[in-house]
Formats: sequence, C-alpha cells, structure tokens
Amino acid sequence: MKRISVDIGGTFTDCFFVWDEKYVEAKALTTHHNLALGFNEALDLACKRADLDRATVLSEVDSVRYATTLGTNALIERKGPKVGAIVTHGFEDTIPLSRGRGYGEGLDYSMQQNLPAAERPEAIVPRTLIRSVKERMNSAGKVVAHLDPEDVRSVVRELVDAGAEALVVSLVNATENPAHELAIQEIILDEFPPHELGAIPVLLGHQVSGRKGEYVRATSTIIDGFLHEIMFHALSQLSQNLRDYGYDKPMLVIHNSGGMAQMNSTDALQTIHSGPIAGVSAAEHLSTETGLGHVISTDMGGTSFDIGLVPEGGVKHYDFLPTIDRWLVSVPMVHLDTLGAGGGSIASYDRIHNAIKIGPESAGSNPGPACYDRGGLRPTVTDADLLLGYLDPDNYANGYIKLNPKRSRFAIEEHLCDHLDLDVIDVARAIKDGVDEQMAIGIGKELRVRGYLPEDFTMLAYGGNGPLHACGIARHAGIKRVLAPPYSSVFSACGAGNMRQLHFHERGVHVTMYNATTRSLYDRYDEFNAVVEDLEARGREDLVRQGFDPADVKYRLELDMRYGNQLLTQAVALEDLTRMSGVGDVLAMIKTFGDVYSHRFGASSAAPEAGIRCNTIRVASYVEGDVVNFDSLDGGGERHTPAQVSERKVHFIGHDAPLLTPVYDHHALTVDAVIPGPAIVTTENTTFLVEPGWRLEPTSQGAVWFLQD
Amino acid sequence: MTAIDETRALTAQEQEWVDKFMDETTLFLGPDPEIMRDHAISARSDHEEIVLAAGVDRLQVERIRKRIAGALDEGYEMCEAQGAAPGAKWGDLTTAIYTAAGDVAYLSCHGVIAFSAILHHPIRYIMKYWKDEPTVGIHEGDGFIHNDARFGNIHNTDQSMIMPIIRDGQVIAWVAATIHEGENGACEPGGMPSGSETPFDDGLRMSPFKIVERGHLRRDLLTFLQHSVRDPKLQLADLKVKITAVRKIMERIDKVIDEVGVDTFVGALRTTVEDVDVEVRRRISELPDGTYRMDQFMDSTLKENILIKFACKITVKGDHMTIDLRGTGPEILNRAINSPLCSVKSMFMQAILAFWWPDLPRCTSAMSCIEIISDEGTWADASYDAPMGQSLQASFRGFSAMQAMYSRMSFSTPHKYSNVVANWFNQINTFLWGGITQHGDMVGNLCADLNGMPGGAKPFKDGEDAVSPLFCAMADTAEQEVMEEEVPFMQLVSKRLVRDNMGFGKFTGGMGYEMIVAAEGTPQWGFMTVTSGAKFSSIYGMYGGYGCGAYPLAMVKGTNVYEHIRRDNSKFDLSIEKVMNERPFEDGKYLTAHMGLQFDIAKDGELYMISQGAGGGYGDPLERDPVAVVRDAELGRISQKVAEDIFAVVYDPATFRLDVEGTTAARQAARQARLQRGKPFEEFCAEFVTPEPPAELLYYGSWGDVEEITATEFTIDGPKRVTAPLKQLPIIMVPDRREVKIAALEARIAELETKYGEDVQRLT
Amino acid sequence: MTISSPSGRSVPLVIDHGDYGRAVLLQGQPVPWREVPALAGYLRQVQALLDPDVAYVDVEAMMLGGLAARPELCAAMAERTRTGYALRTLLADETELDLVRVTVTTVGDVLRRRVALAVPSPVRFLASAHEVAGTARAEVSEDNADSASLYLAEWLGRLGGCPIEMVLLDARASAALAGVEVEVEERLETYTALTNVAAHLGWSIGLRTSTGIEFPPDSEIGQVVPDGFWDGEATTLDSAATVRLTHIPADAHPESVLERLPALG
Amino acid sequence: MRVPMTEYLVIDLDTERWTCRVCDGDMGDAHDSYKKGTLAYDRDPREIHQPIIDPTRYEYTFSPDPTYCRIVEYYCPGCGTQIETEYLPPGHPPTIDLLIDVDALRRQWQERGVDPEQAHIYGPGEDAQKYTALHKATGHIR
Repeated sequence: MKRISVDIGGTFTDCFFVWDEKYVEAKALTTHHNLALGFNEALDLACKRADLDRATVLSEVDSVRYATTLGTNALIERKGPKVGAIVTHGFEDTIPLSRGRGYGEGLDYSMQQNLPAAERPEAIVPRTLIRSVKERMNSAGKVVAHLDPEDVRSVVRELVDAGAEALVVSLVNATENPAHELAIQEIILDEFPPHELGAIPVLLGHQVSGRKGEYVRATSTIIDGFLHEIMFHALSQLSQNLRDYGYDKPMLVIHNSGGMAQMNSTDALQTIHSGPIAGVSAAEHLSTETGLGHVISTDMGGTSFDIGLVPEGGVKHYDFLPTIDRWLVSVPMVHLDTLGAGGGSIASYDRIHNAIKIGPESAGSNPGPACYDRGGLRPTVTDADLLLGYLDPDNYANGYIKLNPKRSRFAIEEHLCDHLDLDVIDVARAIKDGVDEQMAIGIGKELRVRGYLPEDFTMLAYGGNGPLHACGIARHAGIKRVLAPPYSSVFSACGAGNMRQLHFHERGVHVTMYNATTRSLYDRYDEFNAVVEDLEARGREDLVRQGFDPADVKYRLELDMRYGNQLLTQAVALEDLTRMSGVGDVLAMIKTFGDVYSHRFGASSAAPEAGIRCNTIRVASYVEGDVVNFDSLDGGGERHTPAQVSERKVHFIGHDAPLLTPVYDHHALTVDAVIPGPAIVTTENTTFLVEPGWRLEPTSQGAVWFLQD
Repeated sequence: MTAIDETRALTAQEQEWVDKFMDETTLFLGPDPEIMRDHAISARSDHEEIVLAAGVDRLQVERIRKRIAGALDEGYEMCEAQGAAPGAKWGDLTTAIYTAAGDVAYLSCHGVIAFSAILHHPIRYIMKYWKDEPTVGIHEGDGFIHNDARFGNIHNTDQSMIMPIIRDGQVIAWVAATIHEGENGACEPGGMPSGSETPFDDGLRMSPFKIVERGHLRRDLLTFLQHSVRDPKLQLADLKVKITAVRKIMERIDKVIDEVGVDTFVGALRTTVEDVDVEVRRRISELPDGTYRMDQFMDSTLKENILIKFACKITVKGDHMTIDLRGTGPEILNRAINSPLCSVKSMFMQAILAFWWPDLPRCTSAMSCIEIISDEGTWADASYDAPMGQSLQASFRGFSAMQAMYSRMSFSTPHKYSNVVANWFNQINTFLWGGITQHGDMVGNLCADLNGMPGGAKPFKDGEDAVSPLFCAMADTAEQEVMEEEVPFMQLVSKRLVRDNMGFGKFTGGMGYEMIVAAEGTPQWGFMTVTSGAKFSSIYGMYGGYGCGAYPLAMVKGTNVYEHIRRDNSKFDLSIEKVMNERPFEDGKYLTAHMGLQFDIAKDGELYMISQGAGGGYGDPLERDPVAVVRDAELGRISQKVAEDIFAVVYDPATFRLDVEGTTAARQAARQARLQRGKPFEEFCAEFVTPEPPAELLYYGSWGDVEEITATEFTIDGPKRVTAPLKQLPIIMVPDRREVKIAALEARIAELETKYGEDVQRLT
Repeated sequence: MTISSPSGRSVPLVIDHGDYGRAVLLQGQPVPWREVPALAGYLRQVQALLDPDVAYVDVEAMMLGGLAARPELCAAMAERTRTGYALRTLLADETELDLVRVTVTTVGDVLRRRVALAVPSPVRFLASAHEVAGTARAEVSEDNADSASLYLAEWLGRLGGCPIEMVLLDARASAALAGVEVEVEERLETYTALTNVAAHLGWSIGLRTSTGIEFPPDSEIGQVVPDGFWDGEATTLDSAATVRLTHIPADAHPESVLERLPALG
Repeated sequence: MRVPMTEYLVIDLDTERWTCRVCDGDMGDAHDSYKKGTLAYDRDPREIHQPIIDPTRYEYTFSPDPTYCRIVEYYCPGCGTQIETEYLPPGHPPTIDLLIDVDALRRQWQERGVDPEQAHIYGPGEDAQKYTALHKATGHIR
C-alpha cells in the first residue's frame, strides 16, 4: 500500500505517508493563498524522511486523501458568493427567522442564556434574495397548489437582477415529492442558459438532504451553495498540483460522515469538520486493530477540547442535526462534542462565589496566553502550566514560541491573587486542576448520557495540550488508562489514511413499527423495502461513478427510531438485516432498538407501550479497502527507566511542596522504557506530564501509555 | 381552614387543648400560607451553622458545584431527549438540587429558570407535614409528585418528581426534575384551559404526595393519575423519565458526598445559596434609590373583553428592594386568568435571572431578599378557590413589569450585567389544537410558535424578530414538515413577517410573523387560542418608543380553501391582510375575534389566522436613522404610510431613494406639530383625567395610584360599578357571554316588537 | 519576512509623506487622517505621484491629532493620573480602534497596497497620551515602558486581519517628551510583546530612532534615507538594505523630488 | 455632575433639575416627576398602530380599540423630542413612573468618583460596545 493523506488545518498542514511498510509523519505551515504549497512542503519533508522524491511518490502512490477544516473558516469569514433562495409561498421568513434556537446555535452557554444580548448571526442569504413561489405539497407529497412556470420565471429574473450568484431551491415537502424543485431547475436551465446567466449553480434542497425539516434542509443547501465555489477552487488547486507532479488518479476527500469520496462526488457541506472527524476515525481503527475496547478520543488544543466517542463493537454515534459555525444543518456527521476549554482558556475571578472561573472566553492564538508575550494581559491555562513548571519556556511548540513566565506571573497576580488571597502557585494549581476537572466532567457527561461509564474506557489524548493534561483529566474522570496514540501529532491525517469510500443516503418516513392505539405491528413491507432499495441504488450509483464494481459495494441499513412522541430519535444500525419480509423482521428491528435504548438509558426507561416509530431510513453504501496497520500496543518484556536529561522543581496537584522532577527528551521514548511519575518528557511536538502515581510506557509507532500505578 | 377569634389570650394549657382539637379535626391540609407567602431562603439549620463555622474551602466548594452542575445537566438532557411531553422537547423543564430545607441551591444550566423561585414550597410542605406523619414519612428511595400551583408551581401543567438525599437517617438535600407536561385532565386539552371557570376545571391538582415508595413506583396511584388525564401514555412515560433522571443525578451526587463527606457537601450547598444572597443585595445597592412604577392593562378574560390592571411599584433604598402589587385588579372567580402569587413570583425570578443578571447562579436566593407586598384576592395573588388555568396571563405581566422596570432602574449604573432592552413580547400567540390525526391517533397539543416571541429594541440596535420566549432561552420551534407528518393540518402560511408589526422607535422592536392554518383529512379537529391583547396593546415602548399593536384572530369559515387552491393556483396567495380585505373565497364567512378562542371545531379547509406580536420600540421614532427606515420600506417591513406618519421619512417609493432634505423638513415639521399640540402636563391632566373609568368599560383595578379598587359587579339589577378597598369588594364573577348576548338580542327584539307594534303570542 | 515591492523597485520604499503632501497636494490643508474617503483620495494621489511600496498611515497624527474632536475621551484619559492610564484608556477605546481598522482596510482595498503603520514607540506614546490628557509626566521608568508596550501589543493584536505590511515604531524625540526624564533607552529587543505580536501576525516591525531604524535580528535591514536626499544631497545607498524609509520635507521642491525618486529604484 | 437617568433625561446634581439630553432644556424639579415638565398629548392608538384589516368591516383590526386604550405622548417642551409614551385606558391618571432620591443619587456617584456621563454604557457585552461605538462615531446616539 502506498498512500498519502493530509489534513489541512488553520495553522498546520499535517501529512501521513504510507509507503509499503514505511509510515512517516510530517508537518508544514498551511499556506492559505495556495494550499498546494504547504501540501508540497509537508510532502517533501515526508519524502525526505522516507528517502524518496516527490515525483516518484506521486506517480506511484495509489491514493491521495485529504481532510480539512477550511470550509468552516470560509463560513466564519463569510467568503462566498451571493446566494439567492426560492421557497414555498407562506415560508418567506422561515430562513431568516431560523428556529427558536437560531440566535444561540454555536455560541457558548452563557451567551445562549443571555436573552437581552440575543442576536442572530448575519444571514448568508439576505432577505432581499429570498423569493417564494406559489406551490405547495402536503406531507404525503400530494400537490396542494400547482406550480406556475410564469411565477417561477419572474422570481428567478428578480433574484438574478438582485445579484444572486448561486440559487438554492428548497420547497416544503420536496423530500416526499421533488417534482416542483425539479421543474424549477428545468425552467432555470431552459430559460436562463449559461450564456445568458453565466454559470449560476442551482442547488435543490431534496438533493442535499433527504430529511424532513424545511428550515434545516434549506440552511444545509444554502451553506452547500455558499461554500461550493471556494471548496471547489481550493480542491482544484490541490488536484492540479497533484496532476502536475504525475498523480493521475482522483483525489479523495474525507467526509464528516466518517467516509470519503472523490472530489466530484463531494458536497462542500460534507467536508466541514472532516479534519477532527478523521481523528475520531483513526481512534476507531486503532481500537479495532489493537483491541483497546471502549475508547474516548480527546483532542485538546489551544481553544477547544474535542471529545469523540468510539465504543467497542462498532456502535456509531452521529449527529443528524449538527451545528456548523452558527447554523443548524441536516447532514449525518460523526458525533464530536466540543468543549470551550484549552490552553488558551482564560481564568477569571468569580466574585459571587469567590472562586476561579475558567473559560469559556479564550485568548485564542491572538493574543494568546500572557506568556506568549504578545500583549495578552489575562491569565490562561497555559500560563498556569508554565508556572507550575510543566512547560519549558525555551522549548515550547518546537521552539516556535518563547514563553515568558514573568508575564504569566503578572497576569495571575493582577487578576486573581489578591481577590482570592492566595499565592501565584496555589492559583496556578487551582487553574490546572479546575480545567482538568471541567474536561473530565464533560467526558463523563458525554459518556453517561449515552449509557456508558468512564471507568470502562481508554482515553486517547492528542492535540498540543493533550498529553500534558491527560493524567489530570483521567484522574478526575475515573479513567485508568490513557494512550497518546501512534502518530499523534498527525493523528487526523493518519485517520484519513484509513477511511473507506462511503456514502450516506437517507429519507424521512412515517413508519409506525408498533401502533399503541390499535395495538398492531407494521406490515407494509414492500413500501419499506422500496425505500431501502432506492437508497441503496443511489449509493451504488455514487460508487460506480467512482469506478467501483457494483459487486464490491456493501450496504448497512440504519433506522432512526423512537418511542411514542419522544424528541430523541435513536439511530439503530441493523447489522445483517436489510429488508423486511415478515413480522419476524419487524420484531427484530424493535428488539435491536430496545437493546440500544435500554443500554443508553437503563432498562426501566424503555416505553414500548407508548408506540414505536421509525422516522428515517438511512443506507450507508461503502467499499472495503486497505488500511494502515497499527502495531500491537502491548509492550511486553522487561522495561527500564531511561536516563534523564535534566531535572527541575515542579508543582503537582495534591503536593504542597514542589517535587524535584526528572525531565526527559524524545530519546527516552523507547519501547522498553518505563518512566515513573513524577516526570516530564518534552518532545518536538508535545509535552508529556507524568503525574505522581502514574507511569509512562512507550510502545511502538510512537504511542505512549499513561498508566495508573 | 381554621381560624379562632382571639378576644382573650389563652393560657398555655388552653392553647394546647385547642391545638390538639384542631389538629384532630382538620378536614384536610390545604396550602400553608406560612410556606406559600414566603420566598426567602430559610435560616441556617444547626447543621449548616456548625459546618460553616468550621470554615469552607472556597476552591473545593467550586469543584463540588461544577460536579453538581454536570450531574444536573446530565439529568436535564435525559429528560429533554426522552420526555414525551411537547414541553420537554423545547426545554420547558428543569432539574435542581436543594438544601435540606428546600432552597434551590443549583438549577440545571438549561431550561426554565423560573422554577428556581417556587420549588422550595412543596419541599417545605413535605418537611413540615409529611416528614413526621406516621402514614407518610420520608425514607431513602422515596419520591414525591406534585403539580398544584397553589402549593408552589408555575402552573398546573408542570409536574415535579422530588426525591430526598438521606444520610444517617437525616434528609441532607433534595433532587427534583420538573417538566411542563401539558395534558393534565383539565376541561380543555393541553393543561392550560382558558375555559376553566372553577378550580375543578383546571385538571389534576396534586398536592405533594409520595408516589415512589422506597424505590418502587406505586401502581395504584399511577393508575389513578392515568385515569384522570386524557393521555395516560404521557403520564406514565414522563413519570418514568423523571424518576430515571433524578436517580441518575443522585448517583452522581452520592459519589460527590462519598468523596467530600456530608458536612462539606452541606456546607457547599448552603454557601452557594448565601453567596448569591449577598451578591443580590450588593447589586440592588448599585441602583439609584427611588420609586419606579409600571401599570399594565389586560383587555380580556379570554372569554370577553374587560380591562384589568396589573399594578407594580418598585422601591429601591440602599440594598433593599420592595415590589408592591397593590392596586392590581381583583380575582375574577369564574375566569381562568387568575394566578397564585407564587406563579407571579416565578416570573419575577425569570426576569431577574434571564434579563437582569443572566450571570447569576440560579437559586432561591436570587429573589430572597426582595420584599414583595401583595394582598390576596387579586388576579395576581389569587385565593384558593379561584380557577387558574391561564395563570400565565397574570404572571407574564409580572415578568414584563420587572423586565422593563429594570432597564429603567439600571439605566444610569456604570456597571451593567445585561443590556438595556425594551419590552419583550409577552403573549403566547400560537394555536392549540386537538382531535384525531391522519394516523387515527387522538392527540392534543400546540404549535411551538409560541417560542417565537419578538424581542424588545435595544438602545443601539433593533430588537430581534420572533426570537425567543421570555420564559426560556434556547427553546426550539418546530419544523412544519415534521409537524404535518404527525397532525392533520397545514400551516399554509408558516412564517411571514407582518408589515408594520413592530414597536416603532429610534430602534424598533422585533417583528412578529403571521400563521395561517387549515385542517385537512381528519374526521374531527379543532383549534384554540389563549391570548389577550386584541384591544389593548400587551406591551409598551421605552423612552418614547411605541409598544406592539393589538392582535386579532381572523377566520374564514364555511368554505374549503384547499378546493379553491387546487382549482386555481392564483388563489394560493394568502396573508391575513389579503384574505380578510379582498375576500377571495366567495362562499366563505369572514370573521374576526379576540384571541381567547375556546376549543373550536375546524372543518377541512377553514382558515384560522393569527399573528405573533412585536417587541417594544426604543426612543423617539423621529430619531431613527432615515436610511434604516427606507431599508425597512424596501424590504416590505413597513408601509410608506408608516414611514411618513411615524418616522417622518420621505423617499421615492419607486426607487427607494431617500429624500434627505424632504426628511429633514418633515421631521422639523413633526417636532413643531408636537410642540403645537402638546399641552403642559397639568393642563393635559385637567382635560384627560376622569374621576372614574368610562361608564361602558368593564374595568378592574385601582384608578390611578390609589388604594381603592374599582370593579364592576354583576348584580341582579345588572352591572354595577363598585369602588372599595380590596377586602371589602364583593366576589367578582362575570356572566356567561352567551347569556349576555342573548339578553341583548332579546332586548332588541322587544324593542323592535314595541316599535312595530307586533303582537306576539308567547304561548301557542 | 520580506516586504513586497509592488512598484518594481529592487528595495521597497516607505515614504513618510505627511509634511510634503500637505504642502504640495493639499495646499496647506492638514492631511485628513480621520476622514476615510478623503484620506483614501489623498493617498491615491501620493501613490500616483511617488509610488511608495506600502501605504504609510500615521497613527500618531490620526489618533492624537484628532482627539480634539473627542473631548469625552480626553476627559476619560485624564480621569486618573497614574503613569500609563491615559495611554491605556486611549488604546482601549473602541471608536479609535475602529477608525484605525476601517482606515487600514479601506486604504488597503483602494490602493491595493499593504500598509505601513507608523505608531509612536511605547515611551513616546505614553508621553503624548499624558500630554493630550493634561496629566503630563516628569519621568518614565523601565516598568512604565514595559507596560506601555503591553498595551500597545494588545492593541496591535486587535488589528490582526488588516492588510498591514509593517509597523514602524517611532522613538524619536517629540514635543511631548520634552522635559520628561526617560530612564530607559528604547530598544526593540526589550519590547518582546511587540515583536512577538508582529511575528505572530506576519508583520515586519521596526523601531525608528534618531539615528536610523532597527529591525529584529534575522529580518529586515532598514536604511533611513535622510531628508537632504530630496534636495540633492549626496547619499550613499546601503546595498545590504532590504527596506528603505524616507521622510520628504515640506519644503522639498516637487521637481527635485520627482527627479531624485528614480535614484531609489 | 449630570446623571443620565433615561435615554432623554439627565438629573443635574448641581441644580437638582431634570434636563433634556437633546436640547439641554429644563424639565423641572428632579425631586418630582419629570412628567410635570413635559408637554403631553392624548393620541388615538389607531394613528400609530394602523389597522391592517378593514376597520369598516371588522371589530378587531390590529389596532388597539380607542375606547380601551390611549397612548399618551410626552414631549420635551424645548425640542419636541418624544421622551416617553404611555398606554392608558381613557381618562386614567398618568403614572408617576420615576421618583428619584436625589441626595442618595449624589452620594452614590460621589462614592463612585467617576463622571456619570462618561461612565455610562448601555450594556456589558461585545454587542453593546460594538454598536455603540459605531453609532457614536456617526453621532446617531449620545
């Protein structure tokens, strides 16, 4: 297997490079004006490490995969075309008004609660670019009001005159019957040909999302339309660059659904967050390969803490209505919980309780923590870490940033010490411990609301600040094993190297599996199967278009089900069942749902007597492919303590006096080493903090265990 | 209840005899005024005294609090996800932890914070009456259920599950989950009947009682409850959800207690409560001393139009604040608009925690030190015998008084905790509905559009259009497609802002949208609306801005518009304005009414039309940026007439180009006109003020800032106006509106018969 | 970090044009620093005439020169007399920050050139702010200078995202510094907060002193072309320089300026 | 010292008078209701909240009913700025909505030691700061 996978983030472009048995990691700065430059730099570095040259590699490699967070940035910076929208009569203000939570989606909790400051985000589609047409379908897809072509023509003309550069058509109940959306598209193409209009892309709601929900579907379509151009442009730059150097296969793009596809089968919307999600995917693969069991993946960076959930046995956790930037959209996305806590989180004084509050404000990377010495005046978690002795001021972030402890001390003294009547180190300790506990609570809640217990999990810790806070978080969460995974500095890219080509198609349905009023079970099997077949056909088409043999395509059927009138719909994956042929199948589906539900909420909470419904049928169509091999994580054999490079006084939670703590460098991380805590290991990319009571055991491929004694 | 005429002091012995007799002969235990009229935190218990005297570690307390918050959120999320009640789905619920005495120490981050003002009442009741009662008692694993607002609740549709945390045989804390369940067996579906005329029409009235005994849910009581409501599935399912959620929370808290010990835990709860109390006093002392008053007038009993006052005066002196509700109209003993005082207080709390000090932790102490003066027997402080199905009518006005007055009280303060903001809209303009669905299910519920209340204008920005209910941040509104799949009616107009529907001002209040609904394909269906404000604006403006308009219910009955639309697509051009003024459906009957519509049967294709209200405007409309006015006109948000009449802005309606000079001149002229027509205040009052309300107006409340209450009593001789202190007013009931109408018609018939000399044989 | 040279000169040129522009282009009227459209028009003229490689925006003239129009801000700056308060208040003011932000962005858009932001050095800024506030200092200590650099760094950080090419800290003597005893000699290396923030945002940063201009090690090599150059004074151009900075005096002859300009190509 | 008490009114602590923030006109004794210094006008609510549906055919039209509801408008006698509005039943005595303890107010500000007009803000959040700065720059708000 020869494979390149990259993750282009806001700051770094990470590259994970597989050349038969050789696995290489490399990083370069992201070059925003032309992503290909950073890509090439990272690749060159990888090639150099593998003793190869770029041209050879690109002409021989079997695939190039690419994940990115850039779509999110484009959205935040509002870089995109003017989008116009055509909606159903009577729904003219559905998009601008959004849903009840619209003002607060994507904001931190305190802003969500602050009604006097409530303010919706600036609209992507201004009200001046929204028009309605007189048409209406009912919930069964029956026409209530017919579409009038004249009406359509005048509306399109108005939007074009008003400056629309892309058109979104999102009509009510179009998922049930797309006839009107298609008719509008046809009218636009017929009567406003490209030579007249220029190439105005037209996006239809029912093609972007198959779920019910006129607002979320319209928003999804709008974001897709808005990002279309910029994503297409960025991707084209990359693929052109690949072609220039001899790579003639299609470039693969990672999707936030946890799969990937060729560029021409990719909606812009599907690429959002694909970087971090590739990390969760890597965690999943690592767990399956090495038998880790239940895994919770954590990525602690400067401003946020991403939690991904990878339970044993392939149970998937998706968000079906995720929030992107400030918008609620309808696209199945691998679940990722993001807490606003990182190295840059600001610690402030809580006057009411005479205590310390950490976050949600962040110093971000600009100005950054006080110790970055860029004018940041407020104390952050990184400042506390520095003062406690965990960080080496001269060797932080591979020496890119020199830290200035004087600034940290000043910021903490100025903002916290007097109020709390504590000295700087006590405050720093409280900050470090506080943020660890906050994240542990986040992990615990994340797991428990899904029916899991933290103590059954292995925590994966990556991201710039992950290995530093790992022991503290684990201790508070009750987790006993922490793994800094293999290739952790490019972990998302590594995940991208494992993904399968996969497409989701889904349709909102009204299937009453069990009707509590009439006490009857669902029996319209043909109707159900027809929907499944249609969804499978669409997935097959996607994959065949990308050159796969239909015979290699596999399908997984998933249903979103619920009891009675619950808000919650639980996604249930049916492992072997793909069709319904009798009452036995219906009962099997009900049982699978019941098992999943009872696991999550406890057996006594299931309420089948209130009726059982299925709201969405979803089919994942995929093909299997080669994967990266992870070495076993069992160290085995005799371990010994390596030689330290220095020592210094370090403050730990639960120890009043500083401990003289050995400091190691990356040479110490050999597979036969064991480093007892307290200890600090500083490598090029991160700092491992081994707290007292823990030990560190490196294994192969750069993975490192934190184990509780 | 019992009372003794104390003419002579009893001896201790006599008192004991009397007490014993009374105790043995109590018919039943009603709400305890001592508990119900007190919203202050309890005094420290001995245990708390000892723990706090030993000192607390602030940082440890903070850690405990974080973990409690995590546990409560976990429980909250479970209720939201699993709850079957529609209220649960938009977050109309809460989970909370209480001190042993029942003070809320911490409420879940999300959900309805008003609950923090009232949930201590039922716990105090349980502690006072059931703890030592041999037939009841409090044991580990017990759970109490409660919904009756007269024992402390926002309204009867909310149901709580309350469980004790016990260590060494002592109750050391409580955990509860409360959900807005909706259906509760009241005379109309949905739990908030506007048609209730006696307390018995209000549905289930559960005083706190034990339904979970040592871990087991009692089937006998559960069955009784299920039989008492329309939706037994809901009653069962959500009871299970609440029990599961509370137990989950308790598991987490048990762990905390095991780690830190009972004393530290108890100390942490009490510290939290006291910290907030201290902070609230400090914040009050930042406000300028003085008195502030805001009177509101409601125009409806939800059956007929009247005018009833909600009086509110706030006095600030140092760190002390007093809220005085005297002057408020009397309770109307056969209408649903009355509210118990605790429910009004809960909306005070909502204003305090959501609009005054959104950063303040949610606990009982947030309002504890504020003194509230009110006489029992008003519609905002209703007595035991008053129906309260639509208590929100009074309590939401309590909210508005507090919200608007704080923006005024805090205007000058240099340190602000929230933005100055004009009135939020305060009515739940939505459709309640019920009947048989296309799937054959019997349902009753409402459109989540009530969550689209428009926001008030800020001093620097227009208010947000239809944004959030005043009672709950982040409450969701539904997707129509999802609704239509479940229920047999369509929103033919779902969300379209109504032109000119805003609080005008320098910055305008948020706008509201119209909704047009019609049933389709159902054997039986009906709609209800439950709001006031069709004749008198519900909310007012701030500093020269205007309030909202008045909102009618419009209907087209007797025709199936679906048939018209299917035949002719051009008929699918619906707005309240067009439909009512142009009357495009020839065979239809066009009606308007106030928005207190009791359950009304809707045939297929009959139109029901309402509009959301608007947020209050801020500042003089003549100061509004003319560019903004023209932009609003171009977007169709305002008409040209409003642009000219209200804002004095001149523009070319074809090009929407602002006429700068014309506008300057128009504004100059408008100011001159004001100086011309305005009268010096004393002179104005001499002309405007009358000694009593207009004769025809059914008015209830003080007329001006006086102690006496004016009311209209319906006597055997017809309506009679009375003015007296509240205690001396007669019982106020209003006659059945149909009888009133029949009487009027009969009188008219008699008049005509006389006029035309017709000789009518009554007996044939 | 290399400064781009859109004019095509081999070494990019930064021109402090305020005095000359006022005399030659504005008929003696002051440069309209606080009126964005007018300023953009003026800078366009400067560009047409002199074609500097970056647009020179003088923050000192813009902010301190315009404070007469902001009496309430001046009053706020004067509310406390402790050293640094005036500057801190000035730099915390949103309106002023917005003005700079809008100016830089607009200028960048209109001229399609990035901006050289001329900012008083911390000590000079500190002293000027006190002078404007009327709370003049008698002395400035090392700590005062350090704090001032922090405020300034935070302020510059908030301009992140603006099309800024370089920041020129002006540490030359000024009227505001007359009679003030300054304990420290201003050196770029002591202003780590400032150099860090510039490095983070990808800007060049230089400290202009009475003797020349200092950039951080391993970055630009700056040469100040003296005023006399424009009147024909012989000047040696430093071939090692990677950026040149010059001030054109008000009394320079336009003909002579145009004649001398190509010599800097 | 002048304390902004509403959008349009300050209390001048030196003179103890209500003063218009727009024209600096005198509005009466700060110990009393500011309304006494205003011009007032009884406005038919239908002129402000204009009917959306035909008032000749329907009783409920989106306009308040003038027999239930009047809008009292209060103007500054100096500049004609509408400083308050009040929704009242016809004939109901205007509310005394604001009575300030002037001495306490003075003490409060003396303790704060800052100029109330300088210190005044509309809210704590970024939104308030951002928009206020923007509007102040154009002179749209005070």
